[in-house]
Amino acid sequence: MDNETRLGLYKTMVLSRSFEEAILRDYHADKKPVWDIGAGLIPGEMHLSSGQEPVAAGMCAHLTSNDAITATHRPHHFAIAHGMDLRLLAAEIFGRETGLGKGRGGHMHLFDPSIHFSCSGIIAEGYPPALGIAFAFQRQGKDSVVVAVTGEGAANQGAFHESLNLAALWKLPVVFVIEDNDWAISVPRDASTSIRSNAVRATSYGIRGTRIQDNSVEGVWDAAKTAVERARAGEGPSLIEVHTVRLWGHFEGDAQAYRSDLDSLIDPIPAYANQLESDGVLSREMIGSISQEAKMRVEDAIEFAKSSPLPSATEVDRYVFA
Amino acid sequence: MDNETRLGLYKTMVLSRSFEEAILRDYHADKKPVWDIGAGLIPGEMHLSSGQEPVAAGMCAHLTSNDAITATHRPHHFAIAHGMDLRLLAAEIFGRETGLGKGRGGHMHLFDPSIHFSCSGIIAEGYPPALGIAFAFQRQGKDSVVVAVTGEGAANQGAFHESLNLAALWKLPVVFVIEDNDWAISVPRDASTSIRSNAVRATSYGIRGTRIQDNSVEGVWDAAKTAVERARAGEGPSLIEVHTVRLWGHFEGDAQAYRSDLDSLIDPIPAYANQLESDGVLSREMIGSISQEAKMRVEDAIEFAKSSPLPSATEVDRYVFA
Amino acid sequence: MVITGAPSESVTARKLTTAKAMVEAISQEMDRDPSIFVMGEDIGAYGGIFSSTSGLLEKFGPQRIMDTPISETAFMGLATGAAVEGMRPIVELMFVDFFGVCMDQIYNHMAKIHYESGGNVKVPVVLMTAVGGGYSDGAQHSQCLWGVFAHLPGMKVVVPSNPYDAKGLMISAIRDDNPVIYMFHKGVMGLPWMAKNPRSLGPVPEKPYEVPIGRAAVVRTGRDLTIVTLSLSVHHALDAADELASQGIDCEVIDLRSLVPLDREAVLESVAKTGRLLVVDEDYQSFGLTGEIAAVVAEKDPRLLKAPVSRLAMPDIPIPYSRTLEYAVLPTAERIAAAARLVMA
Amino acid sequence: MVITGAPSESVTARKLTTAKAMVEAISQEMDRDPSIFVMGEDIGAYGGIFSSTSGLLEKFGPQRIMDTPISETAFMGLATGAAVEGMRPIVELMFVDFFGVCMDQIYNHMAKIHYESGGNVKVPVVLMTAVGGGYSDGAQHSQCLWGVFAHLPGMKVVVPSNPYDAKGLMISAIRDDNPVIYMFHKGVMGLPWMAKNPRSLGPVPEKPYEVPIGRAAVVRTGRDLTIVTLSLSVHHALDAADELASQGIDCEVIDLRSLVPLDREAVLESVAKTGRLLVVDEDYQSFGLTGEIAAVVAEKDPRLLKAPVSRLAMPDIPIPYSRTLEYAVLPTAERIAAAARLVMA
Ligand SMILES: Cc1ncc(C[n+]2csc(CCOP(=O)(O)OP(=O)(O)O)c2C)c(N)n1
Ligand SMILES: Cc1ncc(C[n+]2csc(CCOP(=O)(O)OP(=O)(O)O)c2C)c(N)n1
Ligand SMILES: [Mg+2]
Ligand SMILES: [Mg+2]
Repeated sequence: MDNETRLGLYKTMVLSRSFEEAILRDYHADKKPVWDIGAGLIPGEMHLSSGQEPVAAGMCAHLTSNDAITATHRPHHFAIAHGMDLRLLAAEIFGRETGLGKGRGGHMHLFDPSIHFSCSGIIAEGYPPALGIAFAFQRQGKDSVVVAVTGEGAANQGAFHESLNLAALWKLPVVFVIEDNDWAISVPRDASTSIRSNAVRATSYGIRGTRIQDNSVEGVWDAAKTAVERARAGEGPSLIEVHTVRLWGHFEGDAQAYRSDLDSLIDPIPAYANQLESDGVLSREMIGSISQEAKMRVEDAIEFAKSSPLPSATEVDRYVFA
Repeated sequence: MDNETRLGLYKTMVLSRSFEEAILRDYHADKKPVWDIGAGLIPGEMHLSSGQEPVAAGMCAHLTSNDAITATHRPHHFAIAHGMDLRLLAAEIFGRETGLGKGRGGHMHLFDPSIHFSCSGIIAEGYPPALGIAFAFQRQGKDSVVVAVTGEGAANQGAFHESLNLAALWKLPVVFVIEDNDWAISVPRDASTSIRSNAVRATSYGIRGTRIQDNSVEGVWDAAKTAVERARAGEGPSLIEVHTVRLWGHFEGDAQAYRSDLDSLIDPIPAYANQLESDGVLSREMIGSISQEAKMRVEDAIEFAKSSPLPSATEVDRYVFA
Repeated sequence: MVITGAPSESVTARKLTTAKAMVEAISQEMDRDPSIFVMGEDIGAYGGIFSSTSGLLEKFGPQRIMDTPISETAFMGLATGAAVEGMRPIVELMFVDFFGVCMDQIYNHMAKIHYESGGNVKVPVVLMTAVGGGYSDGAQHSQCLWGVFAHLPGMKVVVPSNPYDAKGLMISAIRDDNPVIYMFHKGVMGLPWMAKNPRSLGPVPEKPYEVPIGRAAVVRTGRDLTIVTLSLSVHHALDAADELASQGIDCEVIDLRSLVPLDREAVLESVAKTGRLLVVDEDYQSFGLTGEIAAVVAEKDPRLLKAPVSRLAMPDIPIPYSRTLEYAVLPTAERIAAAARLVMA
Repeated sequence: MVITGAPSESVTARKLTTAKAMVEAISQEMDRDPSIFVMGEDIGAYGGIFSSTSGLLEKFGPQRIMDTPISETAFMGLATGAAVEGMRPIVELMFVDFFGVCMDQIYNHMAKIHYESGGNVKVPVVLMTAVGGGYSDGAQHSQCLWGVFAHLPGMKVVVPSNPYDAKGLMISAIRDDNPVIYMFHKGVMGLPWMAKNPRSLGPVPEKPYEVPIGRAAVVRTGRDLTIVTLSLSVHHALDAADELASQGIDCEVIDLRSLVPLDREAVLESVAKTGRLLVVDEDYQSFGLTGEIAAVVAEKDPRLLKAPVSRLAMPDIPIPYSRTLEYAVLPTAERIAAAARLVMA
């Protein structure tokens, strides 16, 4: 793996983290003194992906904007790694008319046709539409692929099973990705899943299953390379599970009283920085400047969002029907 | 396996077949000259199980009326093998007030609490209630088990996946049975299922999976013995797939134009009779008298049904709420 | 409001069953637009359990006419995803009764993506599905359920009652850029193996044509009483109207044809004339179509009504299997006529 | 019709939030009946995302308070099967919006088995679920959807608006031998992290008691206009009524509390008195509750109405995320007052 690629992975992760740190700040900024989920410039549920950046960065490094992503209720890292315009993303999160969905969607419902990106707040229900996107790519003679994401909790939902079977049966160009962050809200993996590795479940569909055990962005990158190449070559779907980490709460406001693993969490971004530093790919200065540049882009996007107009109440019934 | 058991299996299969032959006769008897699905003494869809008797006979030989069955839209063989009163069964099929459901259910909705039997016309949706029955048995300190049945087509429905995972996770006393009769209406197995054997799918849940390749009632009996014993002993669920045969149409009236395998079908009942005969367990005379006795019981049930009163139209709204 | 359901006999002599009219619509549109494909259970070699796709596999081959596994969630989602990427899927849910295994894909995804995306994504899916009872198929295979789909936003809902509308509404549905649920009653399909109303065979022009979505048809004009209904019940209502005419009661019968959008004007115009309203529905009574139609009048002007509104619908009970029971709750012509006489009394 | 939602302050001084009242009901019933258990996502250690089960795990342990995988179809079915075998499950669907992934188990099984079995099988399940919006949770997490459940037969549907009813209806639901859907609005729970109506904290007797299912409550008496509503909207209606009173409009406010059975008498009695009807609903407008209530009057006697019926409901659009848009469609007190003034005009 060349240095440029490694640097790219790092930058993607940093950008994603910077974005979420800014959202985190602004999400909580105006909910005090009595914290109210519906108040402030960013109301509603907020599921942040910090800790899971290696999955998105590693996967999306193999994609272009002609490839598609179907993401989850926790979509930012994939949106950013896949190249979503930060301004449009931020504006949607702030509920503005300039957002991707003109403020109608919100952070769980991001649709960006320019990069074939979508997500859904319903567990595992992003998988089935991925089949159709892949089907269309196939019929249109494109070599594009779809990366379909869920969490490990979602892998026990019926849609998971139906989607893997149909994708395998019709040899659709989909890479199914499971982000195993050990938790589905407060329910630990071993209270939801009867086996240790969801990669095993690939067997049920006659496809390849891989588990990356250590939240390593390079491990993801490797597995993704094979899976994406196979899908592009018409060899059908694969399944990749990544053991990753949810650094923060399930959603903002989650006190995480149920969680005993908080002391042992490893943040993958500084860890990767250390690795790249000791490999001579990154210097302290570069770490600073990458972070700086990310922050500038992020703040520009946040600024754009905040200064954008809110949707007009009189237009609330636009876009119900095309 | 002792002779008595083998004879028992044979008798169960014959009784089931006799019953369905009588239903077949009466179902079509008064739909002519213009065949109308809604007409006649038995209207509505009619899914017959002939050819699949080995699955039910082999499984139910290990059960008592304290054990439960959740069956499918094709339920007769399991109902009969599990000991359902033929009169109440027939009366329900004829839509009479004396039927199991007082004429309100019909042949896809047979509920017999005395033998913990139920079924459903929705594909794979008999699996989830099976979990609850097993759960209740477990919590009530009983050693009863549940046999939950679907077809191979149903094994691609989400409910299948969710149910197996939850049963495995909570170690519920369920034996999941898949009747692989090669067809889901007109869709052949290889057009619906991405792998050859659904027994493989047991791996996804860390449970035992077995496939019986040859519609052998004794093969089913063997596999069932282990699975039922394990479930009773608190060792959790198992999966058994049986490669069986649908001798007739998906439902009555199905012309089966899509089907090219009609010439090669093997009827398991005469085949087993031959085997038992050559093993000296059955004689020609016994074959005759077993068939005779079955027919008598069946005709008694049909007679009971036909002479029973229809439900009263004024009572149509009884039993909506308890 | 359009005072015609079908063209006059002189325009076209050719008669088709509703099923054949649907198939013809799909076939002609598929000829025109290669992005259309059809998907569902037993819609290939079998031709659809209720003949909604007969012959299409032979004509278009397995690349465009695809049998699916029994995985409704997966293939409903497949339809949505393919539509988002520019294709125009027609997907069959074999019986509407099965919506419960895939409803999330329908109402939370297919129906909402356009809005959530601020209009940036279109989802042109036709979801066709068989509805209705009358042949003892029991509580899980006899429902209409259009009230549920019409209650939830983002989907158009069309319900043809005859071959002419079946073709025209199918063509409109396919050309529509929105998800359209197309609900066909088994009893109007003209199937050779099910008792059928004579009007399930009717004149259908050969050329493609649209029947606009959202416009009711006055299928019989009358002075005394407005009967608002749809689907198979249209025929029962017309039969009842014939009988009532001989008893001096002159009924106007409105075939809604579409629930979303709902042609409220057509209802109001008719009730303004007759002053009496009977709503007939094979779907469950409460919290459904009959209530909505009553409300349309009550919120416009209750003084339009010379008599209380009457509702004849499937009562709120699971649909019983036994014919005696099922026909005690179905809105038959006799029960419609009886209800109409009560309104006039 | 019962002219009281809660007991007078003298009877009980103790105040609980709605969430705590629900938990107390469950806890007291679990003490009484060992066959009751609770199951759902994050209902154990987390105590329910909306605090509907707080503290139950600590009290009853993991054998009776069970977190499930995210497998709604499996565990809804588990509830049904366990109920059939004599247990009394309480199962939580975290948000009602998720019904689409498990609806078949609910409406084709839980709801129909009793009827299909000719009354031989009972299915005493309580299905509790959070509903409603107002905090920018978007189109997939803000719906009420009770119209769908009330439309489909075989399930009772209760919708408490305050702590007193929440406890009493929960106890009635648990003791009922039928499946009961218990829909609690997030905004009435009295959660510390969400803006709350002051009435989400209210007097609740300590002893177990039942509030009968199927009986509406007149929560404010008035002469001029009947406002029929339920759930959080009751509070908005009461707030609007206070404002309207100062403008000389005297509103009667009916809290339906239960949709199945529906207390039609309570509606008719009130409208017979006031002659004017405004129906307020946070569920989608068409083919739902507002239509049903209008129909109740229109089919009884439209001459009861001195003015057209008015409906104020969530319009038929997916629920928008942005607060500006969401509050343009929610039935707030201001919008209720405006609608009421229009009816009186
Ligand atoms: C069908 C459905 N059930 C439940 C939920 C509520 N819910 C939202 S996120 C979540 C946990 C998801 O866990 P996992 O799939 O592991 O993803 P993670 O949140 O860990 O990224 C749950 C239960 C939902 N959105 N959809
Ligand atoms: C959820 C659902 N989808 C579709 C159907 C229609 N249907 C009834 S039986 C059947 C085929 C079932 O095939 P299989 O599971 O193999 O059982 P078999 O009929 O072969 O016994 C189908 C598609 C249904 N009843 N339920
Ligand atoms: Mg997780
Ligand atoms: Mg089969």
